[in-house]
Amino acid sequence: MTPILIALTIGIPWLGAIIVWLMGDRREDLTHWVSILFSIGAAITSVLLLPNASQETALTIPIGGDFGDFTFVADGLGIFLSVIAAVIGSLAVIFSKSYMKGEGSLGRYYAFVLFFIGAMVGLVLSSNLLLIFLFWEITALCSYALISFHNDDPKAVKGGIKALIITSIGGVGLMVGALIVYAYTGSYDINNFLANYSTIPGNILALLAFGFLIAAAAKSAQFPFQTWLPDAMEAPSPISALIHAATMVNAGVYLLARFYPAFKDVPYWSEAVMIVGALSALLAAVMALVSNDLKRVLAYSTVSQLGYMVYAIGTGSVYASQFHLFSHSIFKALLFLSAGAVIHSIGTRNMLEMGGVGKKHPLVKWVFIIGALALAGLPILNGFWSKELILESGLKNGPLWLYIVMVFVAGLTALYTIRCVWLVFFGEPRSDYHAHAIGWEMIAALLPLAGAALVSWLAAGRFSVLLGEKSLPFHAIEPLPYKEMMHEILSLPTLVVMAVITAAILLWVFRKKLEGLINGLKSIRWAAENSFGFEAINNAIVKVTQSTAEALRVTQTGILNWNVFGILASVILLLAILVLGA
Amino acid sequence: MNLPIPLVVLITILCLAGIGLYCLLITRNLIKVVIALQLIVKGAVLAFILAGNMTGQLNLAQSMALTVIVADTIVAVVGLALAVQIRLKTGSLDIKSLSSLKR
Amino acid sequence: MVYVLIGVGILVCALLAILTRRLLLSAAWLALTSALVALMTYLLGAPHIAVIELSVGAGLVTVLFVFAINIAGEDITPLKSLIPKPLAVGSIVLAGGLALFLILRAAGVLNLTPLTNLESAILWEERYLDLLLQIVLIFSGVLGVIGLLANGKHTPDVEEQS
Amino acid sequence: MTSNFLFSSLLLLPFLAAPIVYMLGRSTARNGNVLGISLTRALTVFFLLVEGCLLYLVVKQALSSGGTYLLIGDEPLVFDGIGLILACVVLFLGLMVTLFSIDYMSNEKGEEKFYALLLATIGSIIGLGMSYDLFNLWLWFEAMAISTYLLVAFYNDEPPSLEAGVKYLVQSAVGSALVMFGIAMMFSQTGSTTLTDLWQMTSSEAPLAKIAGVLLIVGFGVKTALVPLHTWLPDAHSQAPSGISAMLSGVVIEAGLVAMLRAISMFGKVDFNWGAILIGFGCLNILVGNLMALRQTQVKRLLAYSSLAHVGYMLLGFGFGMAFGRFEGAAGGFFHLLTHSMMKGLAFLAAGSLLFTLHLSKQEHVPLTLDDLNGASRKYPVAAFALGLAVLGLGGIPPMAGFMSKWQVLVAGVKAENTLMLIVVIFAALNSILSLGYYAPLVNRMYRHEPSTAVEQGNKMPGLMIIPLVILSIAIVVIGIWPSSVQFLTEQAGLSLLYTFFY
Repeated sequence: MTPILIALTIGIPWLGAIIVWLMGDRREDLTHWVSILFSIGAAITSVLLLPNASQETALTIPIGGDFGDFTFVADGLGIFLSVIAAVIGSLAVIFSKSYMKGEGSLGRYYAFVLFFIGAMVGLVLSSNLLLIFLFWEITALCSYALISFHNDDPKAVKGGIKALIITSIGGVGLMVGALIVYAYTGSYDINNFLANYSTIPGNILALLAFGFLIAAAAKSAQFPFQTWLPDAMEAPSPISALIHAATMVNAGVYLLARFYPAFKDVPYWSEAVMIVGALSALLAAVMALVSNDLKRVLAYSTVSQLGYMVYAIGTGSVYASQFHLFSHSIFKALLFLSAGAVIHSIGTRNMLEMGGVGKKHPLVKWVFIIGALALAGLPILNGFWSKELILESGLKNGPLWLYIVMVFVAGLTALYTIRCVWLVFFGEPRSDYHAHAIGWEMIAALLPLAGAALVSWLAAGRFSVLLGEKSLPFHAIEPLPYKEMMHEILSLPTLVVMAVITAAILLWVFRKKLEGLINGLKSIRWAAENSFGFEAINNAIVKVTQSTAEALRVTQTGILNWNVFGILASVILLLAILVLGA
Repeated sequence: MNLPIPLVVLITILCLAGIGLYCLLITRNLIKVVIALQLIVKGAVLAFILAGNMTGQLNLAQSMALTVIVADTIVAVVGLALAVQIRLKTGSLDIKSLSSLKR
Repeated sequence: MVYVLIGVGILVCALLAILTRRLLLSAAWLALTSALVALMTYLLGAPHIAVIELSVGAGLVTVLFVFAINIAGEDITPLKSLIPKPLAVGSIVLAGGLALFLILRAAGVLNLTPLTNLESAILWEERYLDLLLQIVLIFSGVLGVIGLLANGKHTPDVEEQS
Repeated sequence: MTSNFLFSSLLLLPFLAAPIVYMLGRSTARNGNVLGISLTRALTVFFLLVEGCLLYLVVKQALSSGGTYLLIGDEPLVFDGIGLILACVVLFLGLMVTLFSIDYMSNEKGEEKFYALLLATIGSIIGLGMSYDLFNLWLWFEAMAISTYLLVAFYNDEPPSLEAGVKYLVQSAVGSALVMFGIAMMFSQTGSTTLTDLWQMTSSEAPLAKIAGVLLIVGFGVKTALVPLHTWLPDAHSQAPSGISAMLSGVVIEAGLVAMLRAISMFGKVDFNWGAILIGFGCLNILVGNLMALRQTQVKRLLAYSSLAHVGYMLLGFGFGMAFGRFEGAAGGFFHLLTHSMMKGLAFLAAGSLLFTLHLSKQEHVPLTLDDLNGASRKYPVAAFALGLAVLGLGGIPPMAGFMSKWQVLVAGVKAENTLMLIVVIFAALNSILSLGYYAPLVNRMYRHEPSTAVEQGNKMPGLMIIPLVILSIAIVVIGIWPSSVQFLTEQAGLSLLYTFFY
């Protein structure tokens, strides 16, 4: 049963992708409906996989040669992520029906969305590193194609290529890691590697560990690769919700979680992971605070929240990181989709031109607030529980100063969230926008997510069983019923965090009286608006490469004599090697 | 001055090839280019005969040298035809005027 | 000694062939080089090649050059070379020197087999495949020349000559 | 006896077919006989199919009775893995190119010469893969070169085309002269030119063999487009008719590489690290090829530069094979040779089909620029899709074949368990990403909404032109998701190559 379900969960969306691509734009309504049908099909099969979770290899396709066996394992971690991908994917597709109405190239749009869903499911269900890398690259390709979907806009094209290249650079880390695993253990299989990692020499294992960290950082937009995610916001909003908030960016965290047991003893690795996570969380939160673009605020907050997850893995709590990933996927998809609804209705992404949208779209206002409160980590929403779990673990297993940073970031999160909600939904309109109606498909996608953001934390116990017993054989994850979780969380440190969050909210409320203080932080504001110089570094690298390429073109003189000289020069070179070498 | 014969031939071959290559480097006339190629090939013919002589396989060397002559005569013919055609189309045999393809 | 003389002769002719400004003279010097090379191959014990080199290298190829030069015309305007001459000379000398050094270091003193058994062997002995392939070469070459000169105003009988 | 017959007919058929095709076309073209010229085209396709059947029979024969050896005079021809993979690649691509060229070349003068020379090129490449005698190898190589000179300079009214032809001819000729010197050097040492003799007679201390090896690498390297020798390639590839660009990039430079490998393989006993030289050139090729392609504005020139980079990947694979005895490397090199020939062939054919519909069919001889591609997908969905598929495959994006072959090459590098090679692997992988910097925008352009003026005014694409594009696209994806489907080819070839080094 499991193998069939796995094949279906990957195959249905891919088949849908081919069909939708071939259908093209001939019949718009049909294209919408076919895509919805296929995405829901994938969602159903992925949910059906849930009861079948097991650590055993479910499906093996022998490829032979240096490609190993393509193996799939439907374990708890994989199934949980594939359910997120397929279910949120189908909600995003449903949302798109209204959002993309009347756009051209719908076939291409839906084909890549469905292709992405299948690839994401494949990525998390596969246990062959080559296959993981393959799906990893396909998700990057889809992300690129969808970011630059409006490819008459140079900004979209640039953002897409930036995302593709940065995530692919991270991919090199994964690729080298996969190759090392194969070269030293003779197989691409993850569980085989986790059982035998101690046979790999220490320095090679370190290379592997840090290679995977680079891969994860690039894919999950962590420090120092975070710059691509904000620029990826040129994508249509459902894509931002699906790929750049709920699924693909989690792949990095997933990778670290999978391989944590092998790497935890590598010197400085855990510390590096924690620092990467904390730095990303901090920098992105500050940038979110000063940005005026609604989607960019959400993108920075995604980077920041992913930083929490990475930090959690560094502290050794894989469970907390995955639980936060679960919560985050829900509330961030909710936030992005409702932001998409607002943007679609108003026609701008600039929050300074909004204001008072809540009066026009009360429903969107309320679901956005639910998502925002979950993001801010207020009880009893799902974000509260998972963030507290991470902070508990950080206090217990990590250095104190990083814990303090993370608590501070929690405060910042509350601050930028409330600022965002305020600017968009409250006050008076700051420009004479015209609010268009919102389609029922959008509502249909938003409501389930809002509901889930309220109650998904109740599944914590089940979730811990799923991760602990039915997956991750080399991880130590104890079942954690939610009563126990409550007990663990409702303790003194949590009150500290709550105090910080309350202070942040008060800071916002009394912002007029604190202008002196805010002015004092102008230099930080300036640095944050310039993304702390990372954008400049990126541009410099691009510029150097391009000018080198341009300079090199001079060597193609087009003159025959110089061409012959090239031949002579290489003869001399090789003869000189002979003289010197022998 | 009593140089061994093979050495003399060897130096002749090397110089012949060198002169040919030198011409390829500095000439700007397409027909001169073909002449230079011919010079290099003459060196190769000599090299084959010398090699055959040194190993006592002269017959083999002769057949190979003959093949070389035939092959490179054909190359020369095609090269000349190209040069003629270029002259007819562009009115020049200068290599510098023949560098529209670059970068 | 004879070899030295011929060798020097070859090199002088070759140099003249590339240094002469007039193309026709160049071709003539090339023919003379070819003749001297033929003489050397004869001395080295390859009479067949000597004959063929003389007829093809000094004869046929020269005729072709004359034809081509007739059509293309003499461009005798002195042109400055595109590569700095010292660089050209330097790299040629360097390459030749390296090659000579390596060859001499590798082979030590070169030996000749005494030229005793100059049998009148059949050419192509045991190399039929090469012979067959030459037909292919000629075929391709002829097609090439026809193709290149297809629209030319003066279509000389170049292809028949080959 | 029958095996010899089959084997020799496999080698002879293209050369018998070429004059027939030429004569037929020649006798009918003068009168403007449409039937005759279509017969010429059909005959070319027919001969290629027959050649394919012969190849199949020879393989069957070789598997059952071991008839893999043919001695003509004292020149051996060996039908081994390398010959097989090269023959398969050249026949497959040749057939695609012929199908493609039927419409592409239909307005050109001298169509019959095109087909005859194409057949001759294919024949010489098949022979080149099987030749086991150094001098004979050179002769096949020369035959291949001479047949392609005219094909490069086919548009003999266009000065740029002639210019490309001259550069190609002169550089090839210099390279081939170097090869001759190398052969003479080896001949002077051993008195024989068969590869087996040379292999057995050279000892580990053979300094002259090293010089000969260097000359052979550089000489054959001109055709293979190793980096300082590559300058003819972008010109020739961009000026030749697109079918020929596909052949040049898809098999001719690979044939040069195979000739080089054959030649080096006889130095297996020489105590010199040939693999390191190949790796060095490989890195240089990858870097220069990618950087040069980055700022190009003409599609065919861009693709030509990317061929440099891909030769680099093959060289890396073979280098890993020779330097570290990594069998995967040699097999991976051949795998990349195979996939590159398909992907680059497809890329050139797809670009050519667009060039044809946008410019050539209107009698405009202008290059296809990147700007011309804007919005091409609307009007020419298949060609745009095929071009996108091909270049993304070249960039190493799964599930296209290029991903798998690059992967196998890099596997060998890591398996060498050598820090320097690990750096080379990372370098190659990073360069693969650099290549996305020019492939990805190219694909993007085709899916824009605003079409370029060229696309708006473009003609309809002939139906026959689409067939090879579709076949090649399918092949690329199938190999990409099922790489073991060609393993029997690549592994045999890898074994054949490394045999002289490690056994």
